[in-house]
Amino acid sequence: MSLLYQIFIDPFAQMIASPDLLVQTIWEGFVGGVLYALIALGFVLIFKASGVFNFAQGIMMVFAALTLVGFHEKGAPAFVALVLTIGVMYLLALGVERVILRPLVNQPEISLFMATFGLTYLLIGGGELVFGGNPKSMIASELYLPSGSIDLKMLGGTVSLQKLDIAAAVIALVMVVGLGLFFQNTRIGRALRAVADDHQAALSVGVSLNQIWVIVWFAAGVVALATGIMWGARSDVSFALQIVALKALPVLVLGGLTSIPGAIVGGLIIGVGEKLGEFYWGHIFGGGIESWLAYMIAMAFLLFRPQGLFGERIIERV
Amino acid sequence: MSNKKIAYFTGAALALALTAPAFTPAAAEDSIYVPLFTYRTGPFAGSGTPIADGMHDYLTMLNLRDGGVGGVKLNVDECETGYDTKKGLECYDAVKSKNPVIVNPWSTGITLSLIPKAAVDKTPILSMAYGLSASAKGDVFPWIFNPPATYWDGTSEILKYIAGGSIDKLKGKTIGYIYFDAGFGREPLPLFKQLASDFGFTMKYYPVAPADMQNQSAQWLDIRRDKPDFVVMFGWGAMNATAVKEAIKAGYPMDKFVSIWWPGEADLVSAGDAAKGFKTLNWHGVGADYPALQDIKKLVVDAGKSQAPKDEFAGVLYDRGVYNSMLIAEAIANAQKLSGKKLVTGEDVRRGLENINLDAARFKELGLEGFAAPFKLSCADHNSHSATFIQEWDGAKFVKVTDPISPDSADVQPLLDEAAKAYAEKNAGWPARTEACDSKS
Amino acid sequence: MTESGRRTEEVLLSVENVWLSFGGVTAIADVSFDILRGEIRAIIGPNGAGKTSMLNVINGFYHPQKGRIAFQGQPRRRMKPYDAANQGIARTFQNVALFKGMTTLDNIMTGRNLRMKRGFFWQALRHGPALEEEIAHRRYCEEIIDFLEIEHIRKAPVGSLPYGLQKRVELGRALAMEPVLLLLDEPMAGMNLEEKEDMSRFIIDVNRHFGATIALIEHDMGVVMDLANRVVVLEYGRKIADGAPEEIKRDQKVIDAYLGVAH
Amino acid sequence: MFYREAGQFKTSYAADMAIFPIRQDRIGLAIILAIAFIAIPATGNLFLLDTVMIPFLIYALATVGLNLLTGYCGLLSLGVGAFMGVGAYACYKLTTIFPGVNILIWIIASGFVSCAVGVVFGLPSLRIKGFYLVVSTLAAQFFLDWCFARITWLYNDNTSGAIEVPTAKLFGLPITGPTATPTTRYFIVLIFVVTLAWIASNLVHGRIGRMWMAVRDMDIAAELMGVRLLRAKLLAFAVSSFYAGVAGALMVFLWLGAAEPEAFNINQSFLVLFMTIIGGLGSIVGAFLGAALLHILPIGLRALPGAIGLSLGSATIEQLTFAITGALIIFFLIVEPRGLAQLWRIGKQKLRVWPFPY
Repeated sequence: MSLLYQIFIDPFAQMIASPDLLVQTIWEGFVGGVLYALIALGFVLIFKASGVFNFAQGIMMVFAALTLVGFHEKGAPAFVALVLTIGVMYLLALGVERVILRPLVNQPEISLFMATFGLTYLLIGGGELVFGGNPKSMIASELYLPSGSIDLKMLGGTVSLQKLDIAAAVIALVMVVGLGLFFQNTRIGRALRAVADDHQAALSVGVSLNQIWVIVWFAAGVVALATGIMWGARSDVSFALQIVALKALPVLVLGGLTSIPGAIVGGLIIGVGEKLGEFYWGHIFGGGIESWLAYMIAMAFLLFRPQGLFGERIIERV
Repeated sequence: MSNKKIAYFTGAALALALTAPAFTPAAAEDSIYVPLFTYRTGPFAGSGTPIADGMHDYLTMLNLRDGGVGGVKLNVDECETGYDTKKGLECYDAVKSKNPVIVNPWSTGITLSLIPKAAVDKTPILSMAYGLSASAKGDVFPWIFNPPATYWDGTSEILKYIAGGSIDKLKGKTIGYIYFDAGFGREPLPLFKQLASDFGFTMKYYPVAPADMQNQSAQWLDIRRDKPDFVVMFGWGAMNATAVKEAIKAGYPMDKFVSIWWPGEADLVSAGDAAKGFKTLNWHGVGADYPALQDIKKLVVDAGKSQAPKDEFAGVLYDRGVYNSMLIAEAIANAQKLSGKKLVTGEDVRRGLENINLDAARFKELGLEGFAAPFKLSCADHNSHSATFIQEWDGAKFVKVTDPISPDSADVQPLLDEAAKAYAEKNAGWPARTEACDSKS
Repeated sequence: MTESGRRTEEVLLSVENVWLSFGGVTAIADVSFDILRGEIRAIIGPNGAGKTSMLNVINGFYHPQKGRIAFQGQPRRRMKPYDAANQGIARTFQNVALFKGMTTLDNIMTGRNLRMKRGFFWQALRHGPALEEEIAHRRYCEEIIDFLEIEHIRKAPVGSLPYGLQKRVELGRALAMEPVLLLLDEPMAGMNLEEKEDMSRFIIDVNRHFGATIALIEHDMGVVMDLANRVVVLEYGRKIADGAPEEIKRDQKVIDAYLGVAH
Repeated sequence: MFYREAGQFKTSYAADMAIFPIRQDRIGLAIILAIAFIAIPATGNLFLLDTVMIPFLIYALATVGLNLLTGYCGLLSLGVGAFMGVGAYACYKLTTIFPGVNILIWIIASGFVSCAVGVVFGLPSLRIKGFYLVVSTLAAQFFLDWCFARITWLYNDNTSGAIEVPTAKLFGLPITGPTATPTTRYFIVLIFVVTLAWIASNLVHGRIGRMWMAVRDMDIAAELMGVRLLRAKLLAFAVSSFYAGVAGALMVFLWLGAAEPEAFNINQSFLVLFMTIIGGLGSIVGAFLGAALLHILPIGLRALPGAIGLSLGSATIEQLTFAITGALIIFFLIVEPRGLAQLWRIGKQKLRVWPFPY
């Protein structure tokens, strides 16, 4: 009985009792969600264009951030380092296209999936080899990222919004809009959507697959860099982040593997959902439920929409 | 095409075959083999690297300065565990054949796996202030040593500190405990429960799953809600830095935030001034103003024989590594005295450890005057339950702010005995101590 | 026209006033017809007439919103494909639906799935009863393989086989189920003349020797006229004609709707 | 050339359906078993037994299990690690509750426990397909991980939060715990693995295997041929989890000797999945090849610099190992996307027709 009370009444009582905390929780979840969404966005870009389930997206985030900090440590001014890192991500995209995609085109998707696991190992090993294993602090101030927080006196309490988190949200928004426009209004963007719909058809109208792949992997790399900077600034840049990046999977699946808005909406649902769950219900089960809640939420959604919220509907014909 | 495939395949097979002989490494005869289990990779490298450097550099210094210990070179050999139990066991099996005289697992998980093996393989295990608290009891765990203090000692010391003297002052207060949700972080839970009921304060638990080490906003929201009077932390690796940042975000007062002895400078620099007032336990000096550390600087670091970057030299965790190696060397020295042999075995070193007696004079001899409080081990007591002091982050470095605080043995000891008994019972056929005791005490 | 050996007057399957629609789109509208035990029944009609949907309804893959279906005299409500298979309804598919990763033999052996009764335990040991059973069914499948003249590709993975052969293997897989009613969805689509002749021969033999009642969808009117005892014609999901081939040939509606359009 | 089937005429279907129809294969298998049962223990090299062979066999077992699910039934799973954990914890509880009963029985029993859990988490597989299914198995992974850490009953409220292995005896010979010799433990693991691998290959060569492959290749057609999809998939989950469970129990009781929840974390699941895919989906031999490549190769790489007198920092070696392993994964996939097992087949085919190309 008391358990039922704890589960069904107490949390809501708390929400009403201290709305400021509720808002704070939702905000925290929102920001977390934005970052999940950004990782998921990288997944989607690549999956749309090359049908590759790119497991390495999480690592690309850490790798990009490490590279950035690494260059800075080696003495490059912040923005030079930024440019250099973007260059590295481009080279990475080129390499992936040459070494992995080209030889493996038209192979079973599971093999490509596996290849990205290989890429993950390669990036972890290589990254630590070059930049060392211990965590580095993100050069947030050098990149003119705001620090400190805005404390709003409201709802009989304070809600403090980290300026950094606000920046993260804004940047995420900009990237999504930017990518959206890019795919809607540029030749390459249209070509990419053509490829996404039908490889053969795209080839027949003279779209170069290889070129497209390089572009999407590069785009994914840049998204990864942005995510890495944001998350790196919130905690530190280390390969431990790769575990956080796994949270992008439920987001991705929830949104539907091929949908950019899906990635965003999914990210927000997961982010806010898991924070609320942990904060108001977690302690009932001894805390830490955040580690699996996201997956359970995603699974629950899938049971009703197996193709995800925005994924193309799967029609079974014979 | 597929002809090529076969070629590739046989090529790879050959590569495998080539590596085969590497499985059985030979042992050097004229030196004492001291393996160091370290981790400079993986999510915990941040904490592991400086410790590894400290351990490695001190022993290297001994080799360069005194030609080892008692005139015998130490064959120092690092094995990378990545803080992963399986890799740790792999390391253990790899070094076993080279008859190591001592093993430092540097992971509670690895320690737990090795504890049963130690007695069988006749290799003492030095888990310095980590591992199984109960293993402090030498009569049950003759082969395991965890000086100078157990996690339970540390916990009680933190509580005494925040209570401002004796724990009963905490009555009616609320203590938050944010911990790394693995063996290491769970170790103090029984003590907290016990003391909370004995002294009438409330505990709030905030476990941090290893997967969410760098994603703690939920825990800190809870802390904002529960408003505990103090927050105690058992964190490791990337968890510490993240916790400090989240604490700042959550506006939790730093001077009420006390940690066990594992955070290092690296965990706080990124937070900088905002982390002022953050406190941790410690039992040894920080910095390089000791003859021994000067020797390390001169002979090892400046000679480019160390992997430690300049800014990490002689930090908290680096010096802890040094302390750890100092114990190893001391144990070997004792072993040589007791056995009269130059090339000592694990058996001898076990006795050496039980006879460790580091008084102020001895520290001076070692060139570490005032580096740490004197302590001695015995056959019954493999820990010494030493007092540890509180150090505070001043925005750039840690500064000692209290005198050593002794553990609340009255409450800890019974739990310890109980736990040791329970362990022996659970592991059916746990051998009773047969090892002779030759310490004068 | 061929004189089918085993044709009887017993109604094997009856379809009465069946309606099927997806969302707004009506695939089958108020169609009724029956299939007699032992006959070869053709379902024809222009593309999108709802032929395949009709087969899917018959073997329970789709569930009609309205109407009754009775198989071997038992009326059925929503039935699962499994039950249909269990009652002896087998089929082949418009675009070959073989198990690409498996060999010809394994594909055909899958058809015996429902008739293999040995449980997990014996399967795990693969000795005694399980092995005997396996061999017994292997023997039956070998007969089918002989009959379809595909011995040479017995152990070949079907994915690599030419289209014509795949169609044959698929027929074999359906036959392995010893079907009472065999549904063939365009068995000759995309075949050249010889292949069509072979396939026609197989269909007739299946009907005669294996005694299976056959319902087939086919576009090649020549083939249909030769093989079928009776023909039902669908257009836009409605039945526009039903009867013996020569009646159908002469039926004005059909000529307009179908032949007219087709040629 | 020695590898010829010429002159080996099969006079019965039984012979033709044998799992190793070619005589040379049977001889080869005999030789491998001889090496495994006689040669390797004979070396008595502790490192070889403890660090190379025992883990390799245990991983191979888990990989065989996952291969039944992913390779044969086509269901992608990232929850193996957790199911291994279920096996381990179940075995621990059983041995501590009923210490009287022989541990080998409990190892098998714990397989069934994990089997039950596997079925529960297999249920969504009827609706959720392909990569989408990954998330439900990940849910299993993280949820179970959480249970191992949070439900203190599972580890008898140990202060250490870990499960320890008591010494158990078989005919007076210690088979678990510190006093059990590597050789003893190796033999026990070997017997488990050989038996279960044999059973697995029986399953996949019979009706059940065909049923699974049918579901994998075209589930709709399979359904229309009278395969009950949910049953087939759940059976696959059950068997696969059983194998994982036994592997997990073996891992803790005959290899690690103690374990924290971390031992069954997501990386474990990844590792086993890699082994499955690299080894080759839908091949039992592949499972062993994959496990060998991904477990033994890194050990070799780590030992290599020392062996050739190259002095590198332990960390550097570790990082190189990571990078090289990654590169090799990609390399092997490019050489043969269908995994090592496919290379194996091609190789045998070549031998069969040697010296002719076809």
